[in-house]
Amino acid sequence: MTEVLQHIPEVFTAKDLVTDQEVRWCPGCGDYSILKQVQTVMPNLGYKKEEIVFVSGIGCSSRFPYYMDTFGMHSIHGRATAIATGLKTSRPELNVWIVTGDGDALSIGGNHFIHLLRRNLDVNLLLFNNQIYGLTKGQYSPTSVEGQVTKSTPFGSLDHPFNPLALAMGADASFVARSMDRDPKHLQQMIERTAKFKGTSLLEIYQNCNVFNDGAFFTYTDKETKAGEALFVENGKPLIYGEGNNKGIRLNNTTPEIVDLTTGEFSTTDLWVHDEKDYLKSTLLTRFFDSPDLENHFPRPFGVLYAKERPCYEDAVHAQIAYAKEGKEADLDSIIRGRQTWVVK
Amino acid sequence: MTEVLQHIPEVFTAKDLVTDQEVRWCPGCGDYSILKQVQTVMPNLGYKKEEIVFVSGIGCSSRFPYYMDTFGMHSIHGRATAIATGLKTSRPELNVWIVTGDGDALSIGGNHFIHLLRRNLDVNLLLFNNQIYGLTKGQYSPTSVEGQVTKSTPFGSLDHPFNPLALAMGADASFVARSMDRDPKHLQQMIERTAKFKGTSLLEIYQNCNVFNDGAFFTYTDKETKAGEALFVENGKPLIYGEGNNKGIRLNNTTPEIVDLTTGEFSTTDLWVHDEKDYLKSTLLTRFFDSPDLENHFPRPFGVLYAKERPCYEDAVHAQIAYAKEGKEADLDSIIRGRQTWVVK
Amino acid sequence: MTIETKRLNDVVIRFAGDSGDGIQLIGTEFTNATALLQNDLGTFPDFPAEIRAPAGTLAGVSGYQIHFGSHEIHTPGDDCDTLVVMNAAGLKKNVEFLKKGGIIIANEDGFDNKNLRLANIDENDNPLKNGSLDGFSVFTAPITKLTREGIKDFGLGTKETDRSRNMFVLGLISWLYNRPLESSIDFINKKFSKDRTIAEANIKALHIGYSFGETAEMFAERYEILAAPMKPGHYRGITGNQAASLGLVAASQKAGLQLFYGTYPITPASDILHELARHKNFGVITFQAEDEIAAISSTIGASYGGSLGVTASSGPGIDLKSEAMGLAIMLELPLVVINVQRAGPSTGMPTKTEQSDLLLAYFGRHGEAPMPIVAANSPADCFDTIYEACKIAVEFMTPIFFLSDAYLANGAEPWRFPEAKDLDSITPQYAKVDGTATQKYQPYLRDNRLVRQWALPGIKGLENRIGGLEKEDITGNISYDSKNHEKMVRIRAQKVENIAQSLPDLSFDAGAESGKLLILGWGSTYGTIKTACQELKKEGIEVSHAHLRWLNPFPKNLAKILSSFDKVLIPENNTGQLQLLIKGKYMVDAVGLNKIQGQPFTVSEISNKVKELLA
Amino acid sequence: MTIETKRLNDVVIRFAGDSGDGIQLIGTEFTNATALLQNDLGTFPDFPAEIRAPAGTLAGVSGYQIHFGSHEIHTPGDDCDTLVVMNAAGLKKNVEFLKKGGIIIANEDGFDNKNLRLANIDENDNPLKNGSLDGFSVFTAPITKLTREGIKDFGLGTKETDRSRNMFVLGLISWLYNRPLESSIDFINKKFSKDRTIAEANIKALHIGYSFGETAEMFAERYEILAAPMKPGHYRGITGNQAASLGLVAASQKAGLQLFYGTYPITPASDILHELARHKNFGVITFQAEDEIAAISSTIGASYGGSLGVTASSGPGIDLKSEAMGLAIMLELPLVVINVQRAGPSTGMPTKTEQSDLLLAYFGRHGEAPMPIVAANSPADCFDTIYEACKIAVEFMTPIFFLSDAYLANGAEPWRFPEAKDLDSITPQYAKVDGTATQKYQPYLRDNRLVRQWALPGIKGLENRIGGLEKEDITGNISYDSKNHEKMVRIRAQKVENIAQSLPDLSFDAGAESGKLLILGWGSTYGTIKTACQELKKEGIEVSHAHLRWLNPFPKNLAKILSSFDKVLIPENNTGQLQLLIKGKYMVDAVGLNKIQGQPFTVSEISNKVKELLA
Ligand SMILES: Cc1ncc(C[n+]2csc(CCOP(=O)(O)OP(=O)(O)O)c2C)c(N)n1
Ligand SMILES: Cc1ncc(C[n+]2csc(CCOP(=O)(O)OP(=O)(O)O)c2C)c(N)n1
Ligand code: SF4
Ligand code: SF4
Ligand SMILES: [Mg+2]
Ligand SMILES: [Mg+2]
Repeated sequence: MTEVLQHIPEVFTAKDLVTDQEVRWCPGCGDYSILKQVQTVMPNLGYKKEEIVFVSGIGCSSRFPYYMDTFGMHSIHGRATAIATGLKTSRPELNVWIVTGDGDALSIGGNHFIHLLRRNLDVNLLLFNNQIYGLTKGQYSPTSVEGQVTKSTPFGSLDHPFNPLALAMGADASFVARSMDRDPKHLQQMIERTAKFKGTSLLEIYQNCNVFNDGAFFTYTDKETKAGEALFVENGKPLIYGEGNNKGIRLNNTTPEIVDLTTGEFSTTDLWVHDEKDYLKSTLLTRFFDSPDLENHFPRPFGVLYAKERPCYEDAVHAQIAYAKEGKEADLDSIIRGRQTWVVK
Repeated sequence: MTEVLQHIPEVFTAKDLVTDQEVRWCPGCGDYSILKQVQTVMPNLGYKKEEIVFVSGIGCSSRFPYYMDTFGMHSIHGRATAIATGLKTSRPELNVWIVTGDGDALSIGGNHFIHLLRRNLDVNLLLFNNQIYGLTKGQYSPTSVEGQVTKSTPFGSLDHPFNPLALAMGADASFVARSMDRDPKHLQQMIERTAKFKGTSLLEIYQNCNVFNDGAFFTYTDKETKAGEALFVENGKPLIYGEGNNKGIRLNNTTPEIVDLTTGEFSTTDLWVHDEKDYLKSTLLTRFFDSPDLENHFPRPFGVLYAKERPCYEDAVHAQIAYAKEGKEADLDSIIRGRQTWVVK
Repeated sequence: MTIETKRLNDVVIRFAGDSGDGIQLIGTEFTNATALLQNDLGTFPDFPAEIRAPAGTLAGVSGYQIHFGSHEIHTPGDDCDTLVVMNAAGLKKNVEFLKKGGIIIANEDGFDNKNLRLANIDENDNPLKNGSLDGFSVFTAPITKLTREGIKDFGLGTKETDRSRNMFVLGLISWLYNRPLESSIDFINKKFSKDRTIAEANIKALHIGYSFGETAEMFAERYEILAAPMKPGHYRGITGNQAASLGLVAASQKAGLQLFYGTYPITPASDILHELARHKNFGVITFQAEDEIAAISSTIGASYGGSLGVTASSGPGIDLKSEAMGLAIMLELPLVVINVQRAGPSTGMPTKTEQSDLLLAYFGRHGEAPMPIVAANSPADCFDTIYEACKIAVEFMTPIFFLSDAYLANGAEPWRFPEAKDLDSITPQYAKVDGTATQKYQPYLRDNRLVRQWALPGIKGLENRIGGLEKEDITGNISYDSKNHEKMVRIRAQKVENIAQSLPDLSFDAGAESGKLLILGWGSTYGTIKTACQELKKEGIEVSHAHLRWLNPFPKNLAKILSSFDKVLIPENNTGQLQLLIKGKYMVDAVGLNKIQGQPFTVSEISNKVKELLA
Repeated sequence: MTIETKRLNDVVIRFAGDSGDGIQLIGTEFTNATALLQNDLGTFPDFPAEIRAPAGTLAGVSGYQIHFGSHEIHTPGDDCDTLVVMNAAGLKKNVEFLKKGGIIIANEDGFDNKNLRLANIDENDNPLKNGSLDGFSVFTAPITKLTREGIKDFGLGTKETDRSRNMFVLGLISWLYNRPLESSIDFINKKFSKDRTIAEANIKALHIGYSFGETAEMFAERYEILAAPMKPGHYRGITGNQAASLGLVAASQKAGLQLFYGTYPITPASDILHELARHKNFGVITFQAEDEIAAISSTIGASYGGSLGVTASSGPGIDLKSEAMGLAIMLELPLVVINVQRAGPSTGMPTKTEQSDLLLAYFGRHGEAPMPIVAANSPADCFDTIYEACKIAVEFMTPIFFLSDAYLANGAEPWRFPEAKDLDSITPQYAKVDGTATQKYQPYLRDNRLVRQWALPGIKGLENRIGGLEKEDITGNISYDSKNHEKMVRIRAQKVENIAQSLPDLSFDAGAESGKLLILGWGSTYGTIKTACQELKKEGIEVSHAHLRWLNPFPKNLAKILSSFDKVLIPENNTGQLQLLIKGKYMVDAVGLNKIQGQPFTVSEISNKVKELLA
């Protein structure tokens, strides 16, 4: 098992990650960009190609593993999180990635999603959020906005959508971040942060489904509106956004307020300084979830909203096993024998 | 269907709610008190007995419906929330209660739990939290404390437990409250608030399983420790607790602090005043979840932590149906006929 | 050159091209026009895999086959007479389905170097040029260019312009087979009602396609297919999923019940959700749940509350519903479980057809948990069969399985639709309060068919508790009594058996009531078996055909029928599931004909097997 | 009065009392002492419903039956010779199981007015006094009072004191049947190692119970049962769930694999989790998942990573695992699925036994999804059978079903345990990197048994992607090709069939290889059928008995065996599930004997049926 294939290079490049399978997303789909950025970042993370495993559920997004020349499993709908939990628990040395969609993770897979976050295994969770069921051709998802007209809601959807990052915080996530398919640089940075964080790192990626939900995130990705609607947060930096960085956010006790930085009334020193490790403020940030149609709405935050390490489940499992092994020799005959035996001659 | 059984009284009393089934909980189980308080409060809520439905999953707690002489369904493990969703959506006029346990609601039923909260149907959700699987004889549950020794964790449990109310807040709950089996008066008040709130009202009840997890909540329920460990919150009132109300909690920007009210340095006017409708502060309250063994730990809050109404799913469903009915006559022949027909003679 | 019009008895046309080419639309509209001409017909849309492949590749090919004629048609046809292809990939993937000497109509612009490459064809090996199609009549035209040229005045972008190509093709083929354009024009007007320019451009493309046939001097003959002698009545075209949807609305209306449809999207069942969601004016509640477990659970909740509860899925989703089906069996509430079968196991081939969930329907729940099972045998039959399923569910207070499959769900045929007033009545078995009763209500008291009653919440005096634990006979109280358990297991089984008493005997679709060979079918093999029997008869071979709508319970007279034949052949799109049941239950050594290819049987596969057995 | 010691060949004793009375403990400890005396034995714990009823009520009665003797014992016995009851409810519920003339030992303090009332007995109708027990030898004693009196010096509270009553009873009955107290004393010392006072008090109670027998002048005789002539070897007592747990640890050790046990608690499977969780020093990972779906999914993840993946549940939980089993079938990874069957459907009777999930194991997944199935036939046999299941799973790269039931899981018997070194080897089918390979790794390349290889993540050169979509032969790439699908469906089925080649022929447990009547059994009916055959033989009635460990595939020689008998009888605790398969697959008109009462067969039920069939 330690033999080595000669023709595979020791260090790999993004190109080595490309498989021989045709990529089967619709032309123009945001998934292409995500694939590209993952392939770009992956060689720099310090893992060997053969240590990397991508596990996905079912959905357009979940096709992802077929296009990564690592180990991979395209499993069943909603269960990638649970499968990855078993894999990582039993093989903690592997570098495990989960690729999932808004339906896969938050609808059918909602339970495993929150339990994964609670247990905090050291895996990376890429949530491709396109606010629609792509693969089944366009029904609304648990992240679709209220009133959205889809195949299954011809009169508009009635469900109040999840705020995925807020849900994750409620489930005691240790790392939550958000990025978008159409900002390759930011996405790369976020993928890297996601990979390097020890614990379950959730990266929500706004992904355009140009066939069934085109433009769902254009407000945040389009040149004209991006500056005023997307708030890029960085640890230790004040919350600034807007055309020419003309706006900031300050905290009035527990109430966030948008302030104008051009009038002279407020300067950057008055602003809320992002602290990735402050659970409460991060929760507040995840709650910036206004519809951009609302008057005086808050911008949508992108970046690492929360990151605070805590013990990982698989480490505790193996520590307990190590402890048990120290305490008691693993003698198979002895447990087969048990407490009381007798001999028949 | 409108005939009336003569011997059933128009107005009912707690006694009318008792069924002919033997109550089969262990002697001393906290479930008895909860049953008692529910039966006590129920006649005052303004519902007819026959309009009330109790739906439960599986677990000791889920035996509840057998002991309430209303309509009831003892269903399958984890699905009471989903069953109630269908019932309430189709019959909005019914008064629907869900009875569930920490395993039933948060382990196998976690997904339906968060989706119910998100959709916000007008149902009442009583979560009997005993931090153990009672019915299956004592395995740890998703609310068991770390390190807990149970049948399935002889060396101590490794899972980081859920904070049920924080999870609910993350899922956009509109009402979260906490009470305990051993404070009948408070429990009655909370049941009443739960019942009267329009929307999914989650009441977590700390319930002692004296067989498999005896004393899990004694810190909060025992005379000696209760005052110093349980923080009873009321809307519009400052956060005060402790022997002789000697302690309070104030907010220093977003950071809560415990203050001593006996030194003269702080008075009740300095304290955090509970506002049920303030999402952020309520979130913060649900995060008072320290182990009582921790030094300088915060007390555990009881009462209505958050309550803010928002539209209910079933109302939206029926509004949409009403709207569709207005727009278009329901002519069965016309839809059978469809767009294009022809006649063969 | 004069163009002759040749009269044909029947024709099979297959359209193929990229998923982006609008092939399904050509197919559907050609079908509509054909239906209006009163031909009998059958269709078979053959989708690509569930996700879109890059345009032009083999994986992206979408197909649609229609079989129509001046006599009864029961299948979409085996091989086709005419193959219409939009690109090289479409040709490559479908030419195997073309009869010897058949017609190929090809968009020559779809065979440029790029398209050849995408179809994995060497640039120097263009099939339109390399002689490989010599056995066929090949007609090529630069359809893309002709369309661009023809509608350039509308000023549409290239993307929009090229989207109209399919209308050119529809026009051309309508000309070739003498179909009028009216219904297609109507359709275009409706579809693009918000953009007149696009509507007009499409209509123009339709017309130039039509004229192209007339003027291009390519075709020496046109074809005409007379109306089929069909039973008098009002007709429409319908797919299986549409028919099932309408059947549900109809049943709920006739039963006076609110329809609650709890589901989670999955191919090929989702279209029922899409259809029902449009009928909110009938008070229909469509609930898209968080998963299949919530879908069926919410539906059980609604059934408990007095709705007609219906839940639907396919393969993987049906697995997930099994635990809750067990609950419904214990609760004895009406519940219709729709399984639009697809090729398994696991994710399998989601868009392909298969009949491999029969034994799952029978046995896919722990414990002794029998459920009635019905299966539809044609797209239009989905209406009748699901209507019957609803009636039995409501009148026998039972969950019931309705089996369809991808082939029925997406296939279309003419439907002689009924009038609402002529539909069977459906009578809910409501519990009533007895004004003089001194006893409390007994939820598990039964009538002589063993059916208990529906006690709706809200009715005073009916308060009761039910659940999934074994219950005492009559009272419904929890019981761990050994003898009671056996009694209840037998009662639940007998209740399902009793349904057979209310069903008509199984009758023959072809052949005599006894003889050498019986073909026993179920589900979507119906049309193919029927056609095979007709063709065999023409050849002088007489076989009998009986087709099961009821799989559980089996018809009362099935044993007698089975014993009246020397041999029994059971064709199934699985490895022999009905066959096992027939052998096991009737000790009849039935022979299986099994095809597990995600494709329906062809007529010749059936008739060849018959000949082999009779040889 | 001298007390005579009478020698008996075998005895059946039943203990009954409230769940709080420690009945299971009396039973287990009496069993241990009996095992050490080298009697052969069988036990049957009969728990109350899953939840605790108020003390003293009928619903709260807990029972434990032990059958032991100086000859081979294969069942816990039908009716009992001696009934020991702690209270009125215990008597009322169990007196029907006492043989005519049998012994009753009753705690008279458990028949006071309160206890009578709780047992729904009229206060004036105390069965100990109303003559209703006249046909039995009744011995009563105020056990509660005697215990209180006897250990009052230890200063325990009433609750603690009364808890020692069971030790009094154990002492008394040990005296009556001449069992030494050593093992019980050992047990007490261990159990209460942290509280010497309680330990001493219990030991005292044990002794006074023993002495009470000696001195009370109640009993005219004591009984002695000699050691049974058993195969030489080392023995211990074991329950089915313990044996299964040890079998798993053993298999993982012999295979050199980490054991990953992913599960969710459920009666009666949970004890395997409890047992395995204690063996972390073997590197065993027990993962208590959030639900059964996560349980099996996480296990598949672990199997993928190279662990011996095992998941377990019962009825409702097995339903929930079905979708993921389909995935495991597609992935062709080793996976053991344990189903400790209980009485269904739905929640049913969770603590009661049944064999009603055989067809679920066969067909409970959508699509064509065959899985091998084995069933254990006795508590100790759970070890061998699950060991074999692990071996086949690993060596054939397949998910496999292991069927047990509540009766086996909780029942105990002596086990002649093996030495680790003598256990069969288990050889994982690892994929290796071929140093000279220029081709990439082909995940669905197979050996001649059709088995693919296990490609562990972490090994350079084996990178590959697998999933639930239909896969191309050899490469494992996604494929929608029709012919490929049929091929793969048949390969997956053939791989399961091929297992039969590596299995020994089915042999006979009794009788000749041909004849008038074969009893074909499976699972937990083994001991009862075997005993019935022995008893029939004594009566001069010769029948043959063959017992299936392998349900899928069936043994190679099964067809031949079946055809060698005039009649085949299949006794099952279900409505005839194996019977259907045997009829359907072999066209043998087997007769069923079916009992669906949550209780195992009695010997006489089997032998009466045999006599009926031979009459
Ligand atoms: C058990 C099960 N239920 C339903 C489906 C059908 N299905 C496949 S993907 C999908 C949802 C896809 O949405 P999402 O997860 O958002 O992924 P996307 O396609 O948008 O990337 C559904 C419902 C399935 N494959 N399995
Ligand atoms: C599908 C399924 N899985 C498992 C079980 C077994 N089971 C019954 S109740 C229960 C957990 C009970 O714990 P909780 O919900 O906390 O209720 P409690 O008994 O503590 O009130 C489990 C695992 C079941 N009945 N069904
Ligand atoms: S349907 Fe949407 S998400 Fe799926 S591949 Fe196409 S564009 Fe992407
Ligand atoms: S096991 Fe625990 S929760 Fe269950 S009835 Fe007994 S005390 Fe109550
Ligand atoms: Mg999506
Ligand atoms: Mg609990």
